[in-house]
Amino acid sequence: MAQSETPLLDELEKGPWPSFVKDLKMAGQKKAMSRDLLRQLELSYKERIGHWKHGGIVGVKGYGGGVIGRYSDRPDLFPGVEHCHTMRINMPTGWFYTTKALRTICDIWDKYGSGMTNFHGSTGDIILLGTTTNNLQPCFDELSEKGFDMGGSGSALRTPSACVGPARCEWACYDSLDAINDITHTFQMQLHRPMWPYKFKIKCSACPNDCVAAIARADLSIIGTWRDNIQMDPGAVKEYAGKLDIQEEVVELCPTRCMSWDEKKKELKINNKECSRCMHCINLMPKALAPGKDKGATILIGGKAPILKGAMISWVLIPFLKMEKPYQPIKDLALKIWDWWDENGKMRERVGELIERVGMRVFLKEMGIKPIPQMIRTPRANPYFFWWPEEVPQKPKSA
Amino acid sequence: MAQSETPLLDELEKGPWPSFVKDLKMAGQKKAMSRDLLRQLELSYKERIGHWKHGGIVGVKGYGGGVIGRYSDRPDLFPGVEHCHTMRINMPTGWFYTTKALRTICDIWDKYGSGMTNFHGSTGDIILLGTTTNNLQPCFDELSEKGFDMGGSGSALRTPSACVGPARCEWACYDSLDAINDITHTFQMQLHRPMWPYKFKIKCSACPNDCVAAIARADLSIIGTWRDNIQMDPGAVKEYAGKLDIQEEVVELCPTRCMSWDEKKKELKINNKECSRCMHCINLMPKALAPGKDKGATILIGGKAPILKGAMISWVLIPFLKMEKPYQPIKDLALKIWDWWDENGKMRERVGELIERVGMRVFLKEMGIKPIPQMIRTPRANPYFFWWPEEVPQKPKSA
Amino acid sequence: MPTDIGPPDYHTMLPPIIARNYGKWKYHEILQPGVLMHVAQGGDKLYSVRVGGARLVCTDRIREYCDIAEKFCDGYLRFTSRHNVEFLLDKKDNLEPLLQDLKQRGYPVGGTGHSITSIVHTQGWVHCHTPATDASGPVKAVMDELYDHFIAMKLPGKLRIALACCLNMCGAVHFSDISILGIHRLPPSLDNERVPKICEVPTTIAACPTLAIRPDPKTKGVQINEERCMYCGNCYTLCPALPLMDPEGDGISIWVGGKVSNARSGPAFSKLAIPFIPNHPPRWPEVVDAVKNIVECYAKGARKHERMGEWIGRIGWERFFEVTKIPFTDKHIDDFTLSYDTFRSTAQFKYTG
Amino acid sequence: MPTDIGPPDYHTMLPPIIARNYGKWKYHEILQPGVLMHVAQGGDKLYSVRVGGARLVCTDRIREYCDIAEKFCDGYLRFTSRHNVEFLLDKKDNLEPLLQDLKQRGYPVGGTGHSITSIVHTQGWVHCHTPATDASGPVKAVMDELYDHFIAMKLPGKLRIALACCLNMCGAVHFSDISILGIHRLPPSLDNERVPKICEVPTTIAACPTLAIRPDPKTKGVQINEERCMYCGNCYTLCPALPLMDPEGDGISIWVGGKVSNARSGPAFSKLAIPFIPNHPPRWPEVVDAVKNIVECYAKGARKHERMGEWIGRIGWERFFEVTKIPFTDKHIDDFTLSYDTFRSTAQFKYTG
Ligand code: SRM
Ligand code: SRM
Ligand code: SRM
Ligand code: SRM
Ligand code: SF4
Ligand code: SF4
Ligand code: SF4
Ligand code: SF4
Ligand code: SF4
Ligand code: SF4
Ligand code: SF4
Ligand code: SF4
Repeated sequence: MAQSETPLLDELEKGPWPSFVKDLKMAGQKKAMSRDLLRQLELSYKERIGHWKHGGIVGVKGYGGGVIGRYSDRPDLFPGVEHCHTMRINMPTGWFYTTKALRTICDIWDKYGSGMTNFHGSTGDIILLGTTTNNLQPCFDELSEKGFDMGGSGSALRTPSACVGPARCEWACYDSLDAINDITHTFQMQLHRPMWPYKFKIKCSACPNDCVAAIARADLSIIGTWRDNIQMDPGAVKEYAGKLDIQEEVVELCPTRCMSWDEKKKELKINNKECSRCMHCINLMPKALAPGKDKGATILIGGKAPILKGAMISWVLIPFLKMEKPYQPIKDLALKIWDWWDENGKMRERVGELIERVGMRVFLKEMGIKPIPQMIRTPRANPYFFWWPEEVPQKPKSA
Repeated sequence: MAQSETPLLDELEKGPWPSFVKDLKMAGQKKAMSRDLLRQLELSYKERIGHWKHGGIVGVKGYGGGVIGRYSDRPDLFPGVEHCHTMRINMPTGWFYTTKALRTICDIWDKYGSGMTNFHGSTGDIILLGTTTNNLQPCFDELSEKGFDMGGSGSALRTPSACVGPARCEWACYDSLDAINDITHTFQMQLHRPMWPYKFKIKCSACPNDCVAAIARADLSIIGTWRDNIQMDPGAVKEYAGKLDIQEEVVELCPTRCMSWDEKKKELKINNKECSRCMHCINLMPKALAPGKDKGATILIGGKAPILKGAMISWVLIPFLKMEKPYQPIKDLALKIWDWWDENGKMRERVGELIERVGMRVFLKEMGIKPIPQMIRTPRANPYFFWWPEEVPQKPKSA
Repeated sequence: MPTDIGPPDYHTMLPPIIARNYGKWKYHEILQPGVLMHVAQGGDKLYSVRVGGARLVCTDRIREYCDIAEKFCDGYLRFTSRHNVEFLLDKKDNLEPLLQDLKQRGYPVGGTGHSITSIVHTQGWVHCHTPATDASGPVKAVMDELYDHFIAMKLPGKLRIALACCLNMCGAVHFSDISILGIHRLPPSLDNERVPKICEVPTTIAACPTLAIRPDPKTKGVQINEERCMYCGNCYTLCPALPLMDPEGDGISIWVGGKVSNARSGPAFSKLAIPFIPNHPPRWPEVVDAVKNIVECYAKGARKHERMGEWIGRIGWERFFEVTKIPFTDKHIDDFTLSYDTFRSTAQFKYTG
Repeated sequence: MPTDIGPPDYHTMLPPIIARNYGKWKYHEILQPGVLMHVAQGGDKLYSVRVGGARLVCTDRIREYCDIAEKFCDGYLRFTSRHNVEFLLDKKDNLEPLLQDLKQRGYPVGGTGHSITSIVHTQGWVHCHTPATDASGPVKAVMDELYDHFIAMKLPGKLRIALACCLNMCGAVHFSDISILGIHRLPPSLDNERVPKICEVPTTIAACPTLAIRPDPKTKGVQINEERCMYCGNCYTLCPALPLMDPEGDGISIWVGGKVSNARSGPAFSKLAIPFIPNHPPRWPEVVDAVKNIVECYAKGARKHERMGEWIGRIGWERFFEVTKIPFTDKHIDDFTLSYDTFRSTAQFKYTG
């Protein structure tokens, strides 16, 4: 047998976990680009360094984003990946597919691209990984004809994403799929034509478990919650009593300690006024407990990765907002935020960083939102705070 | 009866709490300065504004500090307080006095000053409040003759202070009084001749209750602690069981939850390995529990008020240090810190701020102290960290 | 005159019972509010009687303390780290007579255990050049109102109050269960005729934490960007030509939930509760009411041994603002460097309102 | 061609049982690792089978998923927010045959409940221009080792691992129980012939968080103060003439204790555990060992339902470093803006070591 060209990567075919090397080889059977992708990767494994040049700007007609341009720095060795751009295709909300839709994508991609993909990218897009500049437009045209459109890239709205929500989850406090689908369609302009200081991400999780990790990585996070009492089925609680140690596993792990358990009567009590809706008790007893009936979402702002001023986690802006079609309040809020950010943000400044720079008080005033304690973990400890001119007496100007 | 000159302040003679107005009036019987001090204060009460000019530099021979110069901005109205300087006199460590010593101070102060004092200033000094520039030197000379010396002011070591410690407290883990007295005598030069970027404070509390509030307001805090097991008298525990709800008041409030209480046997167990020596259980049962036998102190660094970069609370530098005469390790550490701070600190930059500016890693390296997890509440969350050149391979310099 | 003799040797100031039992105390009990009994390993018993004072005292007051100490304590006494006086007795028989004597003279005995002890405070209009309020006056007014909490021990835990008359925070009030802090609300008024004469311009500029000060080439003085100024007064410390005291601008802010001890929870900064209360001398009624209200809510809501901040930690800040009925404003939301650490980064909160 | 048609309507992708019971689910059970049963209010039962995948997959792999879905699921399937595949069954009878089929094809079924699910990750050497390590390779190596934790649910709580190949942190790995993060350790190598030609100098300068970059008047390029550089690569994002990849300089850091959900404790950042492990392709053995060690210590030490960070919160970081035997270094101590908030401001700590 001929010696393998990729002895290092071959090592990654071993072991029980599915191997991307196998997939690269499979694609390489059909596509020179994937073959060279594999060979270039082998070189990276050998030299312990990447071999891609800094991206260039490529795209398709009418769109400002959606394509990540990529070129090999060794086209001499790997001509197949001289160009190797990725296309970000907006996934169907919730990542549900018919096999028909999937096969359509595969066929188009086999025709124009490397045959390699990411299902999915970590923003949520279908990532079609590797094609040439020439193929971008025809590939997109065909995808478009079959009902698929570009996702986001650049200083634009990024492809919004949602947890599986009401499609398969009993805890959904609003329709995360419909909300994201609606928002995405409403803001196609913002998604496809970069126009802002930097990127902007929206993610919807339909309950505080936050299965789409919105709080950690969305500029605007919409996290389902409720306002009234946890719904309880006392009979079902009793059933769980056999399987769980309700005192130890539920009551004592409740962060607000607002529950009590009567072991004799097998009765659970919740002081709902003190509950912070963390989901823990519901998570453990889905048959017995459920979110309340007055449902909606908490709106949080500012999440982002470390570039530039350090990572930020989203924080509460609106404790409770009803989330009902056509989602006008949240859309209005988004538009208002974008206007303000667009006007005041520096280049490459995420909205959270801008708020941090100018102060929440300025942001809240601009948004017309009243400050409330639910926005904070704790009030300020430092005495360096500002007064608005209209709040203080005017000093006669000194000569 | 003649109408009072101080109708507003007279209101503060009412009520059960001791009134400073009464004392000002008492002093005013003897001293014009105190009379005018009271009258000027009345004007401040009326106008709701202070009437002191920005201080000037006054002092006594051989000393760079210890006196706060103060002048009235209305000497026309209040000639008695045209000059009204305070002298900071180093209190006896622990604020213990014989009446003889106190009477001596009073007599001297009646002779040269306003007769008003602060017993004590919030750094701990005896504050002799109000004298003229001319009187400073003779007053100090007489005090000096009777065994009293100046405290600190300006960019110098400030008067160190200590909790009552072994003089009257069963929990003292080292001799806070002796340590402060010794340190103060050793560093007279640093105390009396301002020479640094800014002020520097040392405070000694002999246990984690921190009765001198060191952690909040000393650049160098020395807080007593122990290394071995809490001493327990099981019989005395049983006695407390009648008076306290040991489960609820002690065990459940232990921050590390390292205690357990057997209600039937009236037996208390402590998993000392997990104890963080918070003092709570000992505080509640002084007869039954006591700090361990292997005693010393935790050394903390960096505490300060908000000016300039925001307030800082001291943090752990050395988890455990034996505190024994002549306290050489802590003195060496102080000298090393001062050298480094003096060389690197900007004007009006406290040592905590300097460390924050250049990074703990630089400070620890300069001090020759090994980093350990006891120094931190949590490791860093941001990936913005530095490597020392010797830790990383050297890149060939590019042309 | 020799210099640098340092403080007198404290050993010369110790009562014999303390000198004898130095480092040999076994335990203590609080016999009644203000009265501690420390028992030595050898069995000696020391009685300490804590007396509240004004701190701003005259020599005759101190002489009166001496009279008392000579009568009952063989001429020894001490002051505490919070400026109370402690009379130290080695004979139990002297205790009652001492207490009687103190009562007659009108001195409050208390401040021990779960009580409110003296308010650590500063100079105010009595002696400082930057105060935004007086110190001794508000303290007297507040302590008159809280008197019953000094002479009794009926709170869930210790409650420490401190006052500082400006942001310099002498006394480090920022770690108190309740801190009363004088604040300015107007930028310095600028006197560019005097600035170049009496101030060092570069140091003045460097003094500003928010970089609000720039040189003014015209006058060789400075310009202040008033929008960036948060009235800290640090420039004034370095440059007398930038005063910022103002009768309408100045007043008091209230901060809560700080603590120093390591008992149970670690030390913590006080947090903003009330951004501003105007100065209403001589008795600052709104300040007194505000403090009292917070004390009462705490007394009612906290569990045994819970300090103010521990209570708030348990119920949450949103509930604190609800039960105290203190309005929440944009001032409460931090906007200082990396302030966003104080924002609520979780979907967990309680509804209030 | 019309533009802006947006994503296809997801309703067209929903299996009928889901369309029917949309928003009407009542509860769920985990029948076995990787198999969820959701019960609708009306009684319908949906079985979801979760299959781990490489994420970097070829079209034929996707077609194989389709084959399976057509065989057992009427041609419907979905992907999860962590890139697993889920086969959605409305007939329980199909469950066993599907599981058999998957087993034969070698697909791992699991990732539910108290297990380790797929590692969220990024591009690495496969497609990005700034990686400090590969993504898919280390992920494959780690998952091979942790395979048993994917197919079983034997941990105290969910354990989420994520990998990002540079500080840009695509995937937001900084909120994971364990994050594997590629880091550079050398400043950019500077090519001032190209800088003025291909980069916008002012934006490049503004890109540096530590202000390490200044203009270089001589070359019209830039100067880098190497002492201030912490290798974030942000300048390189804006200026290709400042590459900082280096075989010896680059490698992997490990961070622990982050979480996203609001369950019990709020969301939290991951914290630095291991500052650097060199890149040793193809199987990064030291990284694998490091992750495994942390997983094992957690499995052993944590109580039921405790996530990694909750466990560490209970035992303390000093104990974490002791039980994991991970050396503590100056890198662990924060020195970024207002870092001192992470210092230990209490005399409370445990001795270790
Ligand atoms: C006399 C004094 C030390 C001194 O050198 O002067 C002192 C003396 C004692 N303190 Fe203290 N503390 C003194 C200031 C402090 C301070 C500092 C301060 O308030 O500025 C603190 C930190 C306060 C804080 O956390 O904000 C302090 C926190 C404690 C604690 C911890 C209480 C807690 O639960 O947080 C204890 C333990 C206890 O009381 O159970 C304690 C316990 C004690 C004991 C019981 C120690 C002993 O065994 O003798 C003493 C009597 C306490 C009492 O009054 O009930 N001492 N104690 C100070 C009296 C001040 C006063 O006049 O009121
Ligand atoms: C007298 C005293 C207040 C009192 O009534 O007790 C006091 C009074 C002044 N302090 Fe203070 N400080 C006093 C204890 C403190 C403390 C508490 C302590 O030492 O434990 C602090 C907080 C701890 C700290 O140092 O961080 C304190 C933090 C300040 C600051 C802010 C320092 C900072 O780094 O944030 C300033 C501003 C400055 O240094 O320019 C300051 C400045 C001042 C000045 C000198 C005003 C000035 O700007 O120049 C005040 C003179 C008042 C006067 O006319 O008499 N004083 N000052 C205290 C000293 C008495 C004594 O020696 O016993
Ligand atoms: C399918 C998926 C949503 C989707 O839209 O794709 C999902 C589905 C469910 N999640 Fe989730 N979660 C999903 C990602 C997440 C994420 C996001 C992530 O990991 O990136 C989180 C936040 C993780 C974190 O905190 O770091 C998440 C935190 C939870 C929690 C909270 C667990 C905790 O104790 O912290 C629950 C509650 C539980 O499991 O008890 C939960 C519960 C559930 C339930 C039980 C909801 C339900 O009733 O159907 C679902 C099955 C859970 C299971 O696997 O055992 N889901 N879940 C995601 C599956 C990812 C995967 O393939 O492994
Ligand atoms: C493809 C993808 C990683 C993946 O393998 O899944 C990706 C890839 C890149 N990201 Fe990302 N990011 C991807 C999701 C994310 C996420 C996660 C998310 O969106 O939920 C984050 C963290 C969340 C956030 O935005 O804060 C993320 C934070 C970044 C950042 C740092 C942004 C910041 O404010 O800190 C950069 C740097 C930049 O913007 O210059 C970045 C930049 C990049 C670039 C464009 C490189 C660059 O510097 O120009 C990468 C192109 C790689 C390539 O050649 O294909 N990428 N990036 C993800 C997009 C796929 C998709 O559309 O579905
Ligand atoms: S975030 Fe809540 S509603 Fe959405 S899938 Fe997760 S558990 Fe269900
Ligand atoms: S949801 Fe969380 S806070 Fe509310 S009762 Fe349940 S466990 Fe407690
Ligand atoms: S700090 Fe400790 S040793 Fe010192 S007086 Fe207070 S309780 Fe006693
Ligand atoms: S000292 Fe504190 S941590 Fe230690 S056992 Fe007692 S209560 Fe617990
Ligand atoms: S707090 Fe401010 S005003 Fe009050 S004494 Fe200190 S420096 Fe002066
Ligand atoms: S008061 Fe403070 S913030 Fe305002 S100008 Fe002066 S130094 Fe700057
Ligand atoms: S983490 Fe960095 S190297 Fe990896 S894909 Fe994202 S930008 Fe590229
Ligand atoms: S790598 Fe980061 S820190 Fe270093 S010079 Fe570039 S931008 Fe600045």
